[in-house]
Parts: sequence; C-alpha cells; structure tokens
Amino acid sequence: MIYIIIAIVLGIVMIVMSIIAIHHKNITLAILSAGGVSLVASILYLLLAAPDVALTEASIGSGLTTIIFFYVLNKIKKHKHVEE
Amino acid sequence: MDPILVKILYALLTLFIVLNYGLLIQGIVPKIGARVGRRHGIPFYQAYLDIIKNYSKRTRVTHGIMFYIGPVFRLTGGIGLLMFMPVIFGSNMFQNFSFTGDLLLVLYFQFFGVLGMALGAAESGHPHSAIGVSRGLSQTTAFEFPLTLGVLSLAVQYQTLNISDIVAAQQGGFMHWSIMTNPLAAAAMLIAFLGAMGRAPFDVVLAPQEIPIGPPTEYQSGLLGVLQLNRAIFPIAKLILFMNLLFGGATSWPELFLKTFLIYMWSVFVGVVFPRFRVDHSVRWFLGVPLLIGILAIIVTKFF
Amino acid sequence: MVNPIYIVAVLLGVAFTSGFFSKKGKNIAGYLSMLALGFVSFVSLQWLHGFLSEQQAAAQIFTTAFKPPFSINLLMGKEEAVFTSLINIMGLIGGLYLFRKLKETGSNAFIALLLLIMGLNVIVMTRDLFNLFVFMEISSIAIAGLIILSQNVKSISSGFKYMLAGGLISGMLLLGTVFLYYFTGTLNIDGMLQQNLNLVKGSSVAVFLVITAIVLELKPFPANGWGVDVYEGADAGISALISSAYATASVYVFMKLIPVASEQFQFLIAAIGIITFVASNLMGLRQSNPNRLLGYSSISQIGLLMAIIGLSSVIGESTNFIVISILVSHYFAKAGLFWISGIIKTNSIRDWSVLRHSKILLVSFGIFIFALVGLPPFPSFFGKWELIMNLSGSHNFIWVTAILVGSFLEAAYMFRWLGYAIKLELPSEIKPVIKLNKIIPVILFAASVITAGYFTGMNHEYGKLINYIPLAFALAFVLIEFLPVFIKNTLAIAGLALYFYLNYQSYTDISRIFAAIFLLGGILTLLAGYAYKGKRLGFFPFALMMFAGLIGLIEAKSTLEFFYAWELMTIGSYFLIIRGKKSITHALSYMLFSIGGAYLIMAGLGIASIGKADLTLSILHQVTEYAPLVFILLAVGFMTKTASIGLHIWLPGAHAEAEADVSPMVSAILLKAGVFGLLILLMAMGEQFIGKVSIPYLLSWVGALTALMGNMMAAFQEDAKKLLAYSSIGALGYAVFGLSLMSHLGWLTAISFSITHFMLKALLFLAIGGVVWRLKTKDMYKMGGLIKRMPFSFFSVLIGIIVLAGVPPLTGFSGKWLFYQAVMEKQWFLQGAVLFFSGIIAFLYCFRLIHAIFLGQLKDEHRNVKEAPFWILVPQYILLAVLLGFSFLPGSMLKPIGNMLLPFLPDGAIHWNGQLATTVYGYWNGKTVMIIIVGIFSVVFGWLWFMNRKARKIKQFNIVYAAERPFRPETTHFAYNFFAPYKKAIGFLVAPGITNFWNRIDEGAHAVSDKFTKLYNGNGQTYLIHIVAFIVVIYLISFGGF
Amino acid sequence: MEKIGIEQISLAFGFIILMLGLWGILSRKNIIKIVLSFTLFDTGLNIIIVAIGYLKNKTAPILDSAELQTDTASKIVDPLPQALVLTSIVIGLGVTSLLLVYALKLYKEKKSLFINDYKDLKW
Repeated sequence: MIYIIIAIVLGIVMIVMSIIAIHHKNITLAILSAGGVSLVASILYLLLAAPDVALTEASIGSGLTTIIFFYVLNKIKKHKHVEE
Repeated sequence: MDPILVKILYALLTLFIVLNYGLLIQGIVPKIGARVGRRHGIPFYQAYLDIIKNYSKRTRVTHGIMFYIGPVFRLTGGIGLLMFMPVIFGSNMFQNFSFTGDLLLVLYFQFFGVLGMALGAAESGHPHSAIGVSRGLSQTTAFEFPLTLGVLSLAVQYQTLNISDIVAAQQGGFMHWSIMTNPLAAAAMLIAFLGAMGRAPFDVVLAPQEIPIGPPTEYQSGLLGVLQLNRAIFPIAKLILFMNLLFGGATSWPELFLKTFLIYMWSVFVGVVFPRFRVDHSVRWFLGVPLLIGILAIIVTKFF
Repeated sequence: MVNPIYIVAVLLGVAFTSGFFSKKGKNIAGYLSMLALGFVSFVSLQWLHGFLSEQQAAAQIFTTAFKPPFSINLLMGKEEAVFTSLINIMGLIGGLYLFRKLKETGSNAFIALLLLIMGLNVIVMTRDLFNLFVFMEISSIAIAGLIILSQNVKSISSGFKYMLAGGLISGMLLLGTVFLYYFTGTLNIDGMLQQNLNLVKGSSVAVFLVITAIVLELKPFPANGWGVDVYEGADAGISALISSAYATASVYVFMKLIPVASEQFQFLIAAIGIITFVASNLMGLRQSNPNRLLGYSSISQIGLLMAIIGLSSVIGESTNFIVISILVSHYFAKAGLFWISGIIKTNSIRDWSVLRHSKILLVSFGIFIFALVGLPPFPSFFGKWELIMNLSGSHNFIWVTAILVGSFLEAAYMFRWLGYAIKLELPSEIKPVIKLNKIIPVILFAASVITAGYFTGMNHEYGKLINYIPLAFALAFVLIEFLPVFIKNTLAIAGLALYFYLNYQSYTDISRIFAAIFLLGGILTLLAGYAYKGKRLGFFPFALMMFAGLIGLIEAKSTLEFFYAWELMTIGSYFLIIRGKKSITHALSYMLFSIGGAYLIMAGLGIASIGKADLTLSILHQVTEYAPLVFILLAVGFMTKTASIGLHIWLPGAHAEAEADVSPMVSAILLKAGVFGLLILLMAMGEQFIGKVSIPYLLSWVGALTALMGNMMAAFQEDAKKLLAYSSIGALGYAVFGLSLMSHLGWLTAISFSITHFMLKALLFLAIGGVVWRLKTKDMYKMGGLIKRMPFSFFSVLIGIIVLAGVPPLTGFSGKWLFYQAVMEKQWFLQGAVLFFSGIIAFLYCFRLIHAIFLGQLKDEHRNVKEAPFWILVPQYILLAVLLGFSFLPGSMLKPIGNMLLPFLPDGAIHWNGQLATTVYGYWNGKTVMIIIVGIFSVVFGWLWFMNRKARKIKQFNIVYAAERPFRPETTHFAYNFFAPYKKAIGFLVAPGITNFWNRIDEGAHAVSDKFTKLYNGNGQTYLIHIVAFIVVIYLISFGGF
Repeated sequence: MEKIGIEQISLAFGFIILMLGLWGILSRKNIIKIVLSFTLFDTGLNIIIVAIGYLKNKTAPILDSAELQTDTASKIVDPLPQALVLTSIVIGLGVTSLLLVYALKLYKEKKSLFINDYKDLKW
C-alpha cells in the first residue's frame, strides 16, 4: 500500500514538473524540470522492480540529456552574443 | 449500227434540244418580265447573239491553265448532269447514260462543274471572282441540306435511288406525283430549288445587276461563251431533275417543255416578288424553316 | 551462399572503422565504404540469383543459440532477397552519386550512409518487432544525419520536421510493439501470425498502433507534409536514397506486418493508400519545383503500393508480382529523376530544357518518366495491367476508377514536365556541370529499368508472348543515330518492307488491309523522309516504335499484347508529334487523351475478363457481365484515337504542328488504329444496348456530329495544316458512322473509306507539307498563286480535294455512294443527312485550300519559290496513281473487301458485275461514268482549245479592276476569313465549347490541387497536428463504428 | 474489480506524462521547448513500457541470489520490456541530441527559435 502512495506522490510530482517544463517561460528552469521528471521516473522504475532501467534513466535520461540541453542552449546564447 | 454509237448520237440530239431550249428560255423569260413591266425588253434570241458575239471576239486572253480548264469543267458538269439523267420517260432514245449511275451520281455530279469553275475563276486572281465563289459555295451548302432531306424522303418513299424507278412510280395521273404524295419533301425541295437556280432572292452570287461580281468576272470571248452554253444547259438539266423527282417526269418533249417551263417560272415569280438576300441571311434562312420541313419529311415518310 | 548476417556485420564494421579515420583519411573511408556497399550488394544479389534459379530455399538466421521468441531472427527469403538487393544497390550507386558531397563532409557522412543501408537491410530481414523499431530509428537518425549535410535553411528545416514527425511515429510504434508483446507474449512476427490476433482480446488496439505507425512512415495523405518537405529540402541525392531505398524498405515492412491486421483494417488502409495516391497526384499538378513534384509523386506511388498491399486478399497471389513490378519501376525512376534533378539544380521544371545540353540525360529522363507512368516496356506497365485486370476481374470498380484517375493525374504532370524539357527554350544562363560520378548512376538506372521491364514481361503469363522484335528494331535505331538520314531511312523502309513481306500472309483478311495501311503507308511516308538532310536525331526510333505498335495491334492475340501495342504506338506517336515547332501543348494534350483512352481500354478489357481463365482477345466474344459497360469503355477508348467529337481537341494542333512527313503519318495512318480498334470491338461484341437504346445507334450520332463539327471547323481555318487536321476529324466521323451501321454495306463503307482517306490525306498532307517546307508559313492567306511555282504540288492537291469532296468520277464518290446505300438500308436518315451536309461543307474547305494556296495572286516574296522537294513529291505521285486506278476500277477494291466481310456480316447486299455495282436501291458503274466524263471533258476541252488556241497569256495584275490596276498581291488576294458570311450565319455552331469544357476541367483540377496543397503550410508543428489528427480519425473509423 | 496495483498507477501516470509531452510538442512554439516536450513524451512512453512489464510481487530480473536460480520464469518480472526500455532510452538520447543539433543549426540560419519562422518549404 505504501508503494502505491509513493507512486502516486511521485506521479503528481512528475506531472507538476512536466507542466513547468512545458509552460514555464524560463527555459533553464524548464530544462531542469524535464530532467527532474526523468529523475523521478527512475525512482518509479525502482518501485517497478527495474533497477537497471532506473540507473540508465537517471544517468542518461536525466543527466546526459540535461547536460546536452544546456550545452546547446549555451551555444545558442553565445551565438546571440556574438551577433549582438 | 453499233448500239453505243446510236446512244451517243441520241445523247447529242438531246443535248442539242436542251441547249436550244435553254437559250430560248434565257431570252424569253426576261422578255416576259420586261413586257410585264411595260418595257420593250431584249429580243428572245438575245442569248444566241451573245454566244455568237463571244465566239467571234478576236482578243482572247488567259490567266493560266486552270483559268482555261475551269469553263471546261463547268460545261462538262452541265452536259454530264444531263447525260446521267433519263430525259423522256419510257423512251429508249432519250434515256442517255442514266444506266451508269443513280440519283446519287446526279446529285454529286452537280458539284463537278461548280468546283472546276470555282478553280478556274480563282486563278484569274480577281478578288471579285473569289468573293463570288465564297458566296456561291456558302449558299450551296445551305440549300443542299433541305434538298438532300427531301430527296432522301423520296428515296424512302419509293425505296429506290434510281431516277427512272422514281419516275415510273409516279405514272398514272398527277395524283401520283411526288408533289401530291409527299408534299413535305416537295416543299423542302422546291424551296431548295430556288437556291439552286441562283435567281433572286438568291442571286447575290452572280450579282448580275451590279458591275460583275462573281466567278465569271474575268472571263471573256470563247471562254465566256463556254460558260454561257453551260448557263443554258445546266438549269434545264436541273429542271429536268426536279421534274423527274416531283412532277412525274415527262413522256414526250412537249410535256417536258411545259413542265420545266412552269417549274422555272416558280423561281421567276419568287424572284420578282422578293428582294435579294445577303449570303449570311440566305444561309440562315435555308437552315431554318426549310430544314425543319426536310426533317419533318423524313420523319413522316419513315414512320407513317 | 554468404550468410546475410555478414551484410550487417560488414556494414557495421566498416562504419566503425571509418570512425577512426581522421579528416585526412576520408578518402580511404570513402573507398572502403563503397567497397562494403559493393560487397553487400553482391551478397544480396547472390541470394536473389539463388532464389530466381530456384536452387535456394529461404534461410532463417538466428543471432544467438536460442530460437525465437527468445532471440532475434532474420529471414532471407525470395522477397527479402529482392528488397535487400534493391536497397544495397541503391546504397552503392547512390553512394557513388553522393561520393563527392560525402567526401567534403568527411568520414561521418560515409558512416551515416553505411548505417542507413545497414538499418534498412535489417528492417527488411528481421522477424522481430522490437528489432524492427530499433533499426527503423537507426535508419531515420542516419537519414537525418545525411539531410543535415546540406547546410542551407531549407534542408535543415525539412530535416527538423522529419525528425519531429519521426519521433512521434516511432513513439507510437514502440507503444504498439509493447502492447502487442503484452497481449501475445512474443515479439516475433511469425509468432504473432500463428496466434490468430483477431481472437486475442485487446490486441486490436495494439495492432492499430503498430500498423498505423507503419502507415504513417509511408506518408499517407494528409499526414505527410513533412515527407514532401524533406523530398524538396534535402539534397537530391539524399532524396533519391529516401525515395528509393528507405521507402522500399518501409513498403516491405508494411507487407510483412499487414497480415497481422484484420481484413477490415486492411481495407481501411487500402482506402487511405488510394486516397493518398489520388490526392498526391492531384497536388503534384500544381508543382513547379522539380524535387517537390517528385516528392508528391513518390508519396503517391507509395500510396498506391499501400493500397495494393491492403487489397492483397482481393488480388490474391499476383500481389507480389504487382507490388514488386510497380515498386521496381518507382525505385529506378525516382532515384534517376532525383539524381537528374541534382545535376540540373534548377528550382523550376520550366528550366529543364537545359537537359538538352546532354542528350543522354534527356533520354534517361524520358525513360524514367515513362517507367513511372507505367508505359511499356517498363515493369510498372505489367504491374498496373495485372492490377487492373485483377481488380476489375473481381468487380472492384471503385478501386479501379481511383487508381486510373490517380495514374492519369500523374501522367499529366509528368508529361507536362517532359514536354518542357524537350521543347521549351533553352535558358542561356544555366548550363549544368555534369560530373562522371553523377551521370553514371543515372545511365545505369535507366538501362536497368529497361532490363527490368524485359524480365518483368518474361515473368508475366502473357507478357512473354509479346513479340518484342519490332520494338527491338525501333530501339536499334538509337544505336545508329549518328548515321545520316539517307542510310537510316533506307534501313527503316527496308525493315518495314521486309516485315510486311514476311508476315502479310499470316494476317487474316481485314487485318491484312490495315497491315497494308500501316506498313505500306509507313513506307510511303518514310519515302518523303529522304528530303531531310543531316541526321534527324530522334525521328527514326520513335517513328518505328509507332509502326511497331501498329503492327502489334494487328498481331495481338491476347488482351495484354493488344494493350501493349496500343501504348507503344502512343509513345512513338507522342514523340513524333512533339517534334513539331510549337507542339508542346498539343503533344501534351495528345498524350493525356491517349492515356485517358488507354486507361478506359484497360478497364474495359479488365471487366471483360471477369470469370475468364485465359485472356486472349477472344474474351470479347463472350462478355457476359456488364457487356454494355465494356463496350462503352472500349469504344470511347478507341475514339480518343479517332478523335471523335468531344475527344478531338488534341488533334488539330498536334497534326498541324508536326513536320511535313509526320503529319501524314499521324493523320493518315495513326488514326486508323482507332478505326481498327472499333472494328475489332464491333466484330467481337456486336450490338450492345443501354436499356433499349442501341449503343451503335448512339455511336452513329457521335460519328455524324464529329463529321459535321470537324468539317465546319476546317472551313474556318486560316492554317492550311490545321484545315487538313480538322478535315481528318470530320473524315473519321464518317468512318465511325460507317462502323456503327453494323451492316455489310456500312462496314464496307467504313473500310473503303479508311483506305481512301489514308491515301488522300497522306497525299494532301504531303503536298501541303511540301508547300510549307518551301514557304515557311502555314497561313494560307500569306500564300497564293503558287500554281505557277509548284505545279506538281498543285496537281496533287487538285486530285486530293476532288477525291475528298467525293465528286464523281474519282474514287471519293464510291465512298459516298456506298454510304447512301448503307444509310438507306439501315434507315438512319437524319444522321445520314447530317453527314451529307458535312460532306457539302467539305467543298468549302477543299476550295479554300486550293484557292488560297495555289490560285489567286502570287506574292512578291514567293516569286522565286521552288517546287516542293523531289522526295516529298515521290510518295504523292505513287498515291495519285493508286487513287486514279481505284477511281477507274472501284470494284477491284471494294469487291475483295466485301468478300472479307462476309464471314462477319454475311448479308452481302451489294452485287458486282464487272465494275457495275448494284444494290436494292441503286446502281453505279464507276468505269463507265469515268469514260463518259472523260469523253465529254476531252471533247469540250478540244473544242475550246481549238477555238482559243491563240489566246494570249497575260500578266498577273492584268484584270478588270474598276479601271484601276492593283499592284499589291496582298490586297488583291481574297483569302483571309474566306467564308465570312458563312461564319456570320452559323459560326456559333463551332464556338470552342468543347475546348472550353476541357480547359475548365483542367482549371478545376488545378484549383482543387491548390486548395489541397494549402494544407501543407510549411510549419512542422502543423504537420504533427496532422499526424495526431490522422491517428485519431483512423482510430475513430476503425473502433468508433464510423 | 481487480485491486489497483502500482503498475496500473504507473501506467496511468505514464500516459499522463506522454500526453503532456504530446501537448507540449503540439503547442509550444519554441523549438527548444518542443524538443524538451519530446523528452517528456519519451519518458512517459518508457514508464508505460516498464509498467506493462511489471508483474506484482516479483523481483528484478537479476539472477544474483540462489533462490532465484530455480523456477526463474515465474518469480521474476518480464525482462524483455526492461531491455526494450534500455534501448529506448539510448535511442531517445540519440534522437534528442540530433534534434538539438538541428535546433542549433536552425538558429544559426535565421537567429530564431520560433518554429513558425521555418516555413520556407510549403505547398
């Protein structure tokens, strides 16, 4: 039963973060929230008896993807800077 | 004597009679018209004078080979038309060469002379000749349509395209004539006949009253003489055709003269009464009521 | 056999190795990649060869020791061998084409290419659903990687749209895959097929997701904007890869997975496919960008394949043949076209005339277009034929209609494009740079598609019966194009003569008449070709192709042979027609009417084949179902060639613009093919009825009105050749009417009329062609008085028009006379009267023709014009001699024809006694009439000549001209608008109503096309919405009970 | 009605995330946001897959303890979906990064991340 409650809580957190990721104007925050969704999802995977998936999701889905996003964002900003 | 030779001789005799009859009619009809109008008019032998005059002219010019051949075509067309028709019903002598072709040959052979003449006239290079041809051809196509419908209606009625057979079927009193048995076809054909005779109101082709506009504009001397000969023969040939188809043919020469003269007068009367059509008008006119009559004639004979 | 796993291994290995090469080593990476692609091509071809020679059984390859479902397995069967071969060859040749471009980018580009090909190979071979998903992802990433090579905003934005759509679709596929796994417990496709999925509860949603995802990969309308954009935006070489390799693989995936779906769902998808096919082709109509146009065409072709595969339960066992033949054509043609587009680099198809800088590219371009449209001898011809036969044979008329409409639209824009390339002015500023590595692939594929066509034909039950020798003879002239006209012409004439000599005895009676018209007529018109100097590039192959088609019509035993010949003739004549100076639009409309007609014929033959085991032409004798429909379809099809009223608008321009000796070919000879077709049809099917109305009766009115309209139009033309062209329309109206009479006399009229018309129209077109040759103008009012300069041509025309007008005593009258006997017999007087009227109108244009050109005033600039070239006069005088001979002895021609007709219409209502013909109604003796007329004529002429022998020849302007003397021939020559009063009186009858009708249809199609394309607003997000909406709609239709 | 377990809840949330991602993809105009929504879409998808593979009261498919060595199939959760998800995550990364590369290139071309600006190809 406790798992179910945890799962529900995790789910709600994910939904909230997703909405932030989609709707928030600050793009940095959005990227971070999206990474957060992945991170929370990996906890959910643990509950679903998929530890290896959890591990991968945390490292790749959450970590690496966020890093790439920021990398590209930086490049774009730099570009904008140069132009100005 | 060789039967073919006899036939040729009789054909020449027919030709001779018809030619003289045609020439006389050419003189007599204007004479009558003049007398009705209380004028003195031309002598009835005027056509003979014209021919003699034309042949005795010393200045003779030509525009080229087609110009030269055109009148030949024309006269061949006129004589040929006569030759392919039985002239006197029941007479072996005056059947001419009608055994070689039927009504269709006669209908189509009319164009032989027309086309040749048009070609000859065109070579003269005179624009008025060409205008005349244009008018003539336009008008011809128009009146041929009701004419054909009428002829087809007769062909349906008699189930044959043989002129002799059609004449034969009309024997035995005027109530057997096509004009009585098939009045619609006769009406269509007689209206078309007005166009075919080229008299008023359909005489703008030759426009005889104005300075000459029409195919023969450039012709003179002997060449014009040939055309005049044809002008004597060709209408009579046509009259004989209509007589054969609609009025029971003729069993003797006097009957022929009488019937053809009366048919001829039909076009003369109409010409006197009505003013002249322009070509576009006449085309429309022929393709109007006469055409409808023709179609009706076909339908009536086919279904009733 | 090399284990197919090596395909994957080698490609992957080389791809990894290439990764190690730095920028300096990119050459090595390139060559290595090519080598690898060559190797994998070899492997798959080796398998293909094994399967084709039937020494090889399908092989399962397992990646681990386990059997499925625990392991991934690949299958190498016959289909897989075909598809991997196609993909790998495309990889190799496409790689060659892209070589320089890839090298510029570095080894990464080669890696992307290798990964793409590897991915596609696995997609084809794998039997595991998840494996499929993975490799589809790999392939699409590889493609996205390749697209981004072109550093311009169009390319990048299209790639981005592609990625977005791909992401959505693959998500859906993955979801579906997992659900399927959940319900079936396996990922193996064979495993799924073993369980009857219809019975597995809940699986239908899973199947829906998977199949819809695959369908979306195939770019169904309207969820395909991203696809079109990619085709346009990507580099042409990459678009070629997508269109030929990627789409090929996707089609196979679809084929593989479709059995999973329920039959109903399959039909739904087939419907989507056909809608895609029609809609994309419709939208293709308004495209001017070559790549985008090709994109629409690609999508439409894949849509067609989708439909075919969806209908496989209806089509049955020939599905594979159809799919592969159509796919192969599309594969070669689309790759080739994209490549050519990449070489030319223009943004508008109007600039494609630059292709003329390179003959070989132009030829390849033509080949690809023909292959795509499905004309013989290319594979899709057989595929489409089989498809239509199957569908109409099983009563699926709606599908047939849709397929034919779509194909027609495709033909419309493809041939417009071809016309632009062949005829439009060369833009001076563009000259394509042609690199060897780019042109070789094009040539290779062009050659391959022909070869593929041959093999497809050989693999078809009836295709192998086709006599390819005439076609081969025609194509052989391509190889000797460098020789001068004189030699080629002699060879061509010798070939035709030899063929006729060898075969004429094997033809049956009526066929022999037409064989004579086609072949002897061909020889005659070719004689005029000696007048040409130089090489006359592109004339002989197509002229002979037309004759090959005409011969084929006569020799055809099966329906396929007949249709093949019909299409061949169309192709040949199309190229003959387009040779004319301003014939670009006319050639197009000719082609479109021909193709439309051909499709009707195909549909008709298909419906006729219902319930028939073997498809010989004799099936027309025993049509049991829908006989009136079959009759109408075929009749209308044939009447596109006879240019009957309503279907005639292509003819005047096409015949008028053609060259001096081509006009007689297409007018005097080609049109008779339609007559021949109608004759065959009537012989086989007899009289058919719609309700109580007899179809031949309707046909008789069509014939009569055609004659009236054609002749009337002819009377109002200023252009001499157009006049003759309209006159041909009118004349063919007579022929159609004669055939429609369905009586001995009627057919005798029609056939003898066809022969006469062939001779006189050849005569007239040659004569006028000779005049136009010298004067360089076709406008009659600019001519005049030429009798002085060209007496021989004049004489030809004179006799020609007398025959045409049907004035006795020449042979034209025999046609008229017979015609009336037939009308009397049949009692169709009203039509008869209309025809008579049109016959009289023929006088108008006959006179006009000869007057305006040869009589009247000679123009100053023509005072030194020479007589027409000798070789153009030669055939004229041969024809003249024959015509005069027939005029003298009409019975000699008519009697044998009448005897030939006896087996079909035994009532020989006409009796011959020497030259005297008698029927119930009348009689006619051609010989005597001739003698009498000649006799009178000579007497009158002799007399006149005697009287006027001293007549003086006077100068041109010496005429009675109201005391004036005209000096300018232009103002004195009355020729322009010659029948003005006539036009004023009844000109309204020939107002261009029919042309306007077709124009309006054309405009309408373009307007609809315009509306449709507005869907594709260029926004990637909109495209995604389309995709989602598409999914929802399909879901609602399949589950919501719509 | 069956008792609701964690897998049903996860499934439901997975769908919600998936739909939110889809919503983002279809409604956002900023290209980066669209790509971001794609990652959400993927995450939702992955959750669904794992939830489907989950069977109650089973442990992870890692055969480390001795008791799991016998009668394995009935004790562990289905390993296949998990393997699929692993692959899917990696592919997702690939796709995302490629999308970002595209975004960057697009930005370089037009100095804009507004998707409506990239309508060069249409009709």
